[in-house]
Amino acid sequence: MPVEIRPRPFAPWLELGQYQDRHLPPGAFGACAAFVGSMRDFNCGERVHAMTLEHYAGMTERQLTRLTETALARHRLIDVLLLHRIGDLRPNDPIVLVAAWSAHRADAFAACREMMETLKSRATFWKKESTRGGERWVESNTPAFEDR
Amino acid sequence: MPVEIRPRPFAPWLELGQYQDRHLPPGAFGACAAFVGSMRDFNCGERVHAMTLEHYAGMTERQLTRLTETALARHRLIDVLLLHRIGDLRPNDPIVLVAAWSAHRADAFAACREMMETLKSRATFWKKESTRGGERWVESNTPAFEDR
Amino acid sequence: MTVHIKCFASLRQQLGVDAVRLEHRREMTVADAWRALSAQPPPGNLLCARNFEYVDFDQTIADGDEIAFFPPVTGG
Amino acid sequence: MTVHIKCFASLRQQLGVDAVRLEHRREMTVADAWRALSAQPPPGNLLCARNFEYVDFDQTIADGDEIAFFPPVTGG
Repeated sequence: MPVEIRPRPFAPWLELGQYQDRHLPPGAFGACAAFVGSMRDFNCGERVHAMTLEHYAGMTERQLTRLTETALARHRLIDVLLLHRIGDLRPNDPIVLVAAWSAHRADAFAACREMMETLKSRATFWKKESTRGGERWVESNTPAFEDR
Repeated sequence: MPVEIRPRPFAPWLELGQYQDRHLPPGAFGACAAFVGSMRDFNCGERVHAMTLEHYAGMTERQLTRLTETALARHRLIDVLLLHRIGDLRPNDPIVLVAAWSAHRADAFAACREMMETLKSRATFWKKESTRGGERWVESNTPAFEDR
Repeated sequence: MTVHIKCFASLRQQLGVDAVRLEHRREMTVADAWRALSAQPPPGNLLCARNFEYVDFDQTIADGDEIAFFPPVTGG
Repeated sequence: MTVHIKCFASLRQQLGVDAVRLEHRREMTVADAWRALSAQPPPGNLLCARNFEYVDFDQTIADGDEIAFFPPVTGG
């Protein structure tokens, strides 16, 4: 159940495939649910051309590790993977990868979704966006079930 | 919104990444939820060493296309991707890839999950497993929310 | 009229029927097509499609239709 | 006793405080630590952690603790 904070750009789908090939027992998992969050070039009505992701080193790792442990305790999972970017990002850069492997799909889906919601509400990351009008801190994340 | 039926093994995470790089507008999507179903080497208490996936050519394509169209109509999606294997499989071989891209995560998560459930209950595929005791048709898929 | 009938998966193996062409004089339903195929009553979980769309057993068949019978699907 | 205080994101910029060491004679709560940091009442959405765990403002602080103040998180 690796949890990593990445200071450099990463290729989430490539890493997911590689991790699965190297670390998951072949034939044991029937399901993998995965989510990748990426930087959009538009937010709150404005063009965004860069972003900085700050975090609370020491606390973030604990929160992320705990939320993967909770997922493993609550669902019948074979493994999970969680990568999160920090530092200076450009539009289209991946921000987060969350993946869960299980025998059957219900566990993987539920765990992936729950990990993302807990990460969004608890993990100590903060986004600062660069727009034409200057820099601004993102005030809050979109809620889980009405984020349109 | 490509929908493809694949007679040969494929690498779902690699294809997902390549499709995203080539076809999704950079910076437009903030979320991608994906699911991969793979062949397990164990089912209903028995070792499974091979599987054949039969389908109803002509009807399957319609069902898959319709379920992606329904997802695009019901949720605010940027794109979807659906690949499904047929033919002779070995344990660990990918069976299905479903992915949905959206601006915000709720749409991608819901669409990915719904597409998988509709596929499982409506798409005209049938699994035949090879075990020590011979060949057997899988009688039914696991239900959506209690498949332990 | 001519009706094309297909069977899939375990049903195909049980009936020993892959695809068959049925000639019929009068209007018929999907249930009639089943009776032409097998003397047994249809299994409780039997599904059927008319021209690649799921239908009920009381659906009327038209000339040239493709009717398919199959067990519950197990893809994904 | 010694308390290490950290601030993050918009709060760090508003207060102009990144990390600060506080010396205090008596037992204190997280709310006391905030008052030592700023004359303003805490923002309604302010979050705080003690030794890397979320805590309420009435939590008592022990010698050597790390206390952090920050706005709502926006990762993922």
